[in-house]
Amino acid sequence: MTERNMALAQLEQGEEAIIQFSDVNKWYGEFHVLKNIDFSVKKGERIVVCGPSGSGKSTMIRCINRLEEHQKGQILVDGIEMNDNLKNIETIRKDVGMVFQHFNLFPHLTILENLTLAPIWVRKTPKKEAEEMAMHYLERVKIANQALKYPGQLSGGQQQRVAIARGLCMKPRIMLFDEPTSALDPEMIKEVLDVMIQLADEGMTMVCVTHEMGFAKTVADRVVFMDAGEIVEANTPHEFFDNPKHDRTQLFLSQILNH
Amino acid sequence: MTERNMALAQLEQGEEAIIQFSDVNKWYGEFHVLKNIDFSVKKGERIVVCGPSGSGKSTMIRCINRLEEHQKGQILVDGIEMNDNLKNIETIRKDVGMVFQHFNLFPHLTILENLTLAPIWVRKTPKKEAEEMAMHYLERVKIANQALKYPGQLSGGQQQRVAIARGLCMKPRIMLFDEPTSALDPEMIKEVLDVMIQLADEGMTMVCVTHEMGFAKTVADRVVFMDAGEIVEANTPHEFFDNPKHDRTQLFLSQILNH
Amino acid sequence: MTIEFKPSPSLPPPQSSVGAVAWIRKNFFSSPLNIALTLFSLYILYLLLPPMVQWALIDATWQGTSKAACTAGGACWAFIGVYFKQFMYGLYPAAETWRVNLALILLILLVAMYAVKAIHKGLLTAVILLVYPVVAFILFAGGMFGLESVETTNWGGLFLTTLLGVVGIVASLPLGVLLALGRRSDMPIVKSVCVVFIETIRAVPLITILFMASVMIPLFLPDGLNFNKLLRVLIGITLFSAAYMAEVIRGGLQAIPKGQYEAADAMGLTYWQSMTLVILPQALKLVIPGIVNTFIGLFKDTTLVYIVGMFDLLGRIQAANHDANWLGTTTEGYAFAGFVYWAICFGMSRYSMAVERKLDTGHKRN
Amino acid sequence: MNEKTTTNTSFFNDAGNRALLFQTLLLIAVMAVGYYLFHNLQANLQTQGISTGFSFLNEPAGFPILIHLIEYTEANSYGRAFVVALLNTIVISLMGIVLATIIGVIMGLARLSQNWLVARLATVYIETLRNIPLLLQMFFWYFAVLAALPHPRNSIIFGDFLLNKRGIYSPNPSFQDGIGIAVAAFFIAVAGAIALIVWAKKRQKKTGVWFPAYWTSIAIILVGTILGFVIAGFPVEFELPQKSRFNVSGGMVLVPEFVAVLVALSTYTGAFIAEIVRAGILSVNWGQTEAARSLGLRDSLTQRLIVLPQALRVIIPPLTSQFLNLAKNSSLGAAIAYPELVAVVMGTTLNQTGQAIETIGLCMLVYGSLSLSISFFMNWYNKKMSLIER
Amino acid sequence: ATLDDVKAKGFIQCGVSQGVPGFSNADDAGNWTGIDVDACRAAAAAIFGDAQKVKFTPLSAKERFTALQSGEIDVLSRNTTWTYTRDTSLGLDFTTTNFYDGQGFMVRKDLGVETAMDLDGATVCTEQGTTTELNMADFFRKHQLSYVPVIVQKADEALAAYASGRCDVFTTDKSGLAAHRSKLSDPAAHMILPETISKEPLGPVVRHGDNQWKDIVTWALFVQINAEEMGISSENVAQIKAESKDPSVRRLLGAEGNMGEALGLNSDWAYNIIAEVGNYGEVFERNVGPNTPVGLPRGVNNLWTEGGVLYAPPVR
Ligand SMILES: Nc1ncnc2c1ncn2[C@@H]1O[C@H](COP(=O)(O)OP(=O)(O)OP(=O)(O)O)[C@@H](O)[C@H]1O
Ligand SMILES: Nc1ncnc2c1ncn2[C@@H]1O[C@H](COP(=O)(O)OP(=O)(O)OP(=O)(O)O)[C@@H](O)[C@H]1O
Ligand SMILES: [Mg+2]
Ligand SMILES: [Mg+2]
Repeated sequence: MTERNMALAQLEQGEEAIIQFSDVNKWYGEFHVLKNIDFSVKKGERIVVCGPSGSGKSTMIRCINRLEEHQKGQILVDGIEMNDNLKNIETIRKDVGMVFQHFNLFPHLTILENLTLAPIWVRKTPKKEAEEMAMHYLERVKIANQALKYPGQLSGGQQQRVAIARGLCMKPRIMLFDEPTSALDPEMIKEVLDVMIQLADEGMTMVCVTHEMGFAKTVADRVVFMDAGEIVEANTPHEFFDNPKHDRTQLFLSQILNH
Repeated sequence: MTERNMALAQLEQGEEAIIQFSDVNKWYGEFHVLKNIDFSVKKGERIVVCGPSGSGKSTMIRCINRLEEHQKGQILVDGIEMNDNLKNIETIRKDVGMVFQHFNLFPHLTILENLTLAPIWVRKTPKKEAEEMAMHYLERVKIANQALKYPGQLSGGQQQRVAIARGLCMKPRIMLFDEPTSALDPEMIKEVLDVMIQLADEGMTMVCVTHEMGFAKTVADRVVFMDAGEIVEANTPHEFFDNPKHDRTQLFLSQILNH
Repeated sequence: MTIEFKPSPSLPPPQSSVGAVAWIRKNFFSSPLNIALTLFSLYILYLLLPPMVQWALIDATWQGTSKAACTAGGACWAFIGVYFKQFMYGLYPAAETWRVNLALILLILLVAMYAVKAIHKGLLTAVILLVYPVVAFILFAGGMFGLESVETTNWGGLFLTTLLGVVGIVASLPLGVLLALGRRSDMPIVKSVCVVFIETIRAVPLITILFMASVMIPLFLPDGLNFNKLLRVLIGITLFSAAYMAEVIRGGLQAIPKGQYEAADAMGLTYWQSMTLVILPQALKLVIPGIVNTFIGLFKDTTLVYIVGMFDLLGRIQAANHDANWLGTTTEGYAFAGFVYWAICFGMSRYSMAVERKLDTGHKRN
Repeated sequence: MNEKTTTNTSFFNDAGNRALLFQTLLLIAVMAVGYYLFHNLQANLQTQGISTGFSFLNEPAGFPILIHLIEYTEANSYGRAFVVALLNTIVISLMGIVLATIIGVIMGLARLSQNWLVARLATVYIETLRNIPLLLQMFFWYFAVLAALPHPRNSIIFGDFLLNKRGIYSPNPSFQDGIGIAVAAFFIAVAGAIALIVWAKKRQKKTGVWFPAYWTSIAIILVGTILGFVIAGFPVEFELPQKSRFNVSGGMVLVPEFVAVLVALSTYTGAFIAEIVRAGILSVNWGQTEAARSLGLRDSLTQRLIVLPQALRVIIPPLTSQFLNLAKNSSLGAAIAYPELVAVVMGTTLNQTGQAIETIGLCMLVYGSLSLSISFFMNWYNKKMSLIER
Repeated sequence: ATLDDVKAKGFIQCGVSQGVPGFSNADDAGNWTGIDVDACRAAAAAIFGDAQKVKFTPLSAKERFTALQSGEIDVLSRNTTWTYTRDTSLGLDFTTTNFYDGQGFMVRKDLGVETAMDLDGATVCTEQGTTTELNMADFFRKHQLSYVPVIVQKADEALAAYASGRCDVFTTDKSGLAAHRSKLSDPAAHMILPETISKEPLGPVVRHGDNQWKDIVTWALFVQINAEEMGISSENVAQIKAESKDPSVRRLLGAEGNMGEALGLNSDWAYNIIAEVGNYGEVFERNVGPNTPVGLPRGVNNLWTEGGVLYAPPVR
């Protein structure tokens, strides 16, 4: 837990933000999905984002590695601004790993090839080295024995662990998770959360959209609650769960915790 | 409840059966699906058929309006024998309404047209009259405001209610239901069962394959339990649930009620 | 006081509902209409089959050097025998046909090597697509390495048909991929260039494209530059099938879930990297049946080159039909050609159906 | 922190600029190639002294055309020859479409037949015709089958019809005075029939009673027309085909070129349509049939009211593209002397005038607009017919 | 210039028909023979001293002019009629005539037709894309005869249609009729009607604008005609060259002066033509003469001294 404490300490010292949203707005056609998002994440911080369906959670974190473009305001990741500049986008995507709800593994490649693809082609790592690193991460997600299988041969939980390992293989400074467990059967959720907790313990900067409140309580440094494209409340888990400020948050918590 | 009591009274008096299976056997190729079915339904009676999957429930009730042919034995519906005689089949189908698991509404016709199709083409009802009747039944299933929409625009529960109304529009003497709620989301099951209970209360002769044991207890006059193509046990709900005779029945009930 | 439930034994179905008799009754005599249909079909068979067998087999003549040898009144297969070499190779010099055969055997061997695990698939593909065509061309055309030169006007028969079909489909694949990607691009000019090309080609019959290739292309080339008619026709055929190929591939691209594109993007792959490493391998595999079907269509369409004066299999048969020694053997010629085309196309369509089924199960597993 | 952001924003790294640059390059390349080709063309045309333009369309054609729906002689212009050829293409396409659809529907249904033999025969038909090149089939019909018919001298005779290798000859009606009465009778009968149908529909709506209006109206039209002819005293004379020195003269004739193209096109396309029809019918859920049956609808009504309307939605789009293929494939008629667009314009006209660009361009334009209008129809139809869903 | 190209290539690319016996026809082994073929061979003999240095491109009637215009072939020698329009507006030059022909009709003997005037109501087959199509139309219009035109893509198929009885009449140049008749199963059952309905001077064609090339092809033919007139044949040419005292003969055979120079050729160019290909009479007899399956009489294609119209300018 030392790493975690260090991170918290840095947070308190107001260390420089690794992700910085300033007054970000985004529209889908006429529809205003993100409204004046002002928000920053410090290095080593673990953020959990929650909120009702359609509130813009996915959109927000997809803006961080520019899978979506915002139309107003500024997003800085690691000091680099998100704009049309392809070099910037490339640099940032190398540094930001992402895990999707539906895993999005490449079905035509083996697990090992899934993991080594980006290191080899983007980071230009020698193949051998990339494979060694991949095996290392596969071991960390406890799935090294499946390296030569294809994604279709694995269970959902295993696939999601592979997806996390794939993200880690690029040695990112930030990991984004978009509801990583919501497409999984209940028995498999735990194995994925365990991997994520382990990752959190190692001090990785994480932004995670999830409804797993247990996870939020255990690992989050801050919980961000969104509704209708706005950040309604952002607070430590302790404050957030026990003493929510907004009635909207209270309502949401009552629904989700009673479920 | 007067009608219902009358029906029960008739049952006790041994009134003539409206559906009569005598030693009915059916094979799919080499596979013996229905074995020596001997069974009768009296006018106004409500029968619930249950049993494990593949036991021949659907096959049996589909024999009643000859969607399936039996190969041995005799089926009399309303005194008419089921055989290759097309006239007989036509007469019986006019008098027997059927509701399917997957609704089977006609997607290219509006709700109203779905309902008036058979009255106009089979019963030769004037269009206006048919439409009035259709609206009447749509009101009974509480869906009159959707009359001009297409089936694809309705929820599952609404579609199934339309299907019931469609069956009723032919003013049948018997209604058959084949797992009418098993393709529905839990919230919608109730709205369909409510309609069916209302129908039962009005004294319609009903044969209903379902696993909704609550429904069986409330409305059934008799519960028929089938396994491996045979009728294992047929009894009043009271006897059936509280005092099942066969070990097979007990096993089945223990599985289904614990769920 | 529970009763033990013992399922009664399954009985065999009544004789009337199973077995050959029941099958025949159900399929042939289940209703008056059915009986009528059965009788009608039998009558048609009676009209067609016996005379056909009589003509094609019983009364057929298999040996001979001219129509005069065919006295039995049936098919004169001797005609096919005499012209067989021409039907296969056109006017390719008889002493040199081993070169065509060798190229074919080479190709079959190369393709068969895909089954060998130890060989690197990418390397093999590169050999087949880059090295093999050069070798095959040298073999066919000669004029090098002591091989006697054979002019393209002498290439013909099934050899030419196959050449046109295979080159057309292989060359149209990369072009089709580019066009498909272009059509899905969000750059308006790229997109419209591709759309206009694809839709124009698909709107006109192949024969107009071939006429363009054989008559109009020379007019568009600068003075002194001109190329071989075979090459021009190949260009025409390739452009034509590329437009159809593009649509097939576009279907495959559309079938790849959006998540695959996003995952590739999120990993920092560039556009071309994500296309070649992630999207296209999946999309192409998905559309193999579509590609095979395009190939079947193209293979049948190669017959049109006869109209612009090249002698493919159909052309050679048509020419042989005019031989004074063999007048009256047109039906035999067409029957032979029909059988060859049918066997190849039917075989391929069965293959594509098998692939489709295999891909299907692959998807379910995922 | 802000300084950092402004670094390395070179022009070429901007996604928007890159797209713009790439597209500009492409546009320039396309235009350059276009210009290059055009330039060569002009140079070539000039050195070879070939004139350009469409003025040749007004010059006398000088060549005969075997089949012409409108008046045409050798003295007419190339322009008129073009119209004649266009009409020939349209006629063969339309007739081919009608026949192919009929064949396709019959064969598609036959392949679904419960009768094993019928289904097998249909399968053999479909798999054979689909897998043999159309041109080969045309040659087969023209050079093998129709050429094997007897010489005009030994024509096969059915009543007033003659069949030989020069074609199928039938009596040619010519109308005399008094035909007006017969025509009027026909129209009156048609009007009556329509009125009957309207009345029957109204009555059905009101009382639910059906009247066999369609059969009755056919009868009315037939009887009415015949009556008209009787009253007018049969004002038609038939010019009968007669054997003359070389040929059969008089009467109407379908020449073998036409018959071969039509038969080959429609049987070939029919095989494809059969598969489409089969797939369309199979695509309608069996539950629909069961639901209709359990409502008491007869099988014929079930097909007509439930299965066919739904199958049609699935069938129409691929069917239109088959129609389109058929229209394009009619160009193969050029290979067996059927004077359609390609044969007359890209064949004879091109050769007599040497105007390759103009003639080939004209042909491509015609086929292009044909395709375009068919696919417009298809899109419109799809939009109209798509099932409404949530 | 074409000559330089040809010399660089080492052969002449010659456009011929897809098979008209006696004019240009390939046997099973791909060896070409015929009058039109020999016109190209003569040019090759003149340039290379080797008549075999020719490659042949078979062309349909429709493709022939574009093939020449585009430079795909160097000479078009494919029984092509010399007409005003073709000479002036297609960018082509006709060299000279190597066969004087005229369009005629072929019918089955058992029809009992004696002259073309009897053809009222007949069905006529011909090949698409030729002057034949137009002449036929003109003839029937002029004489107000009715007819049914069947215009087929290729000559072979038009013949097949005629042979199968689709038509009563087959029309093309008379030489072509004779050639095609030889391809029928029973040539004797068909006859060529006496009428000649058009003038069809046939000869090799070259691209417009290259006079040197045109001269070579033209004079290669003139040499053959002059040789016949002078009695020089492939058999006696060597002997005559050695022995002749006639200055015009000596000039022609290159024994005296260098007549080839003006054409950019060697002095023995004419000698080579005659030695390798023969004089016009030999070419005629070998390919289409009475002793060949085509069996044409010399007729108008005889020397002017023998009552024909062959009158070649002198080599002087
Ligand atoms: N590509 C798009 N075009 C138009 N609207 C979109 C698009 N993607 C998302 N939206 C809309 O934007 C809103 C926010 O979407 P988003 O996916 O960010 O929500 P979310 O909070 O992640 O919801 P969930 O919990 O369901 O994933 C939704 O109303 C959605 O319908
Ligand atoms: N058309 C058919 N051909 C062959 N076998 C069939 C056919 N229809 C049903 N069967 C078989 O007959 C048996 C009885 O089927 P049936 O549908 O009547 O069962 P069920 O009791 O309704 O089961 P469920 O609860 O799953 O609907 C099953 O084993 C089934 O596989
Ligand atoms: Mg989301
Ligand atoms: Mg069931």
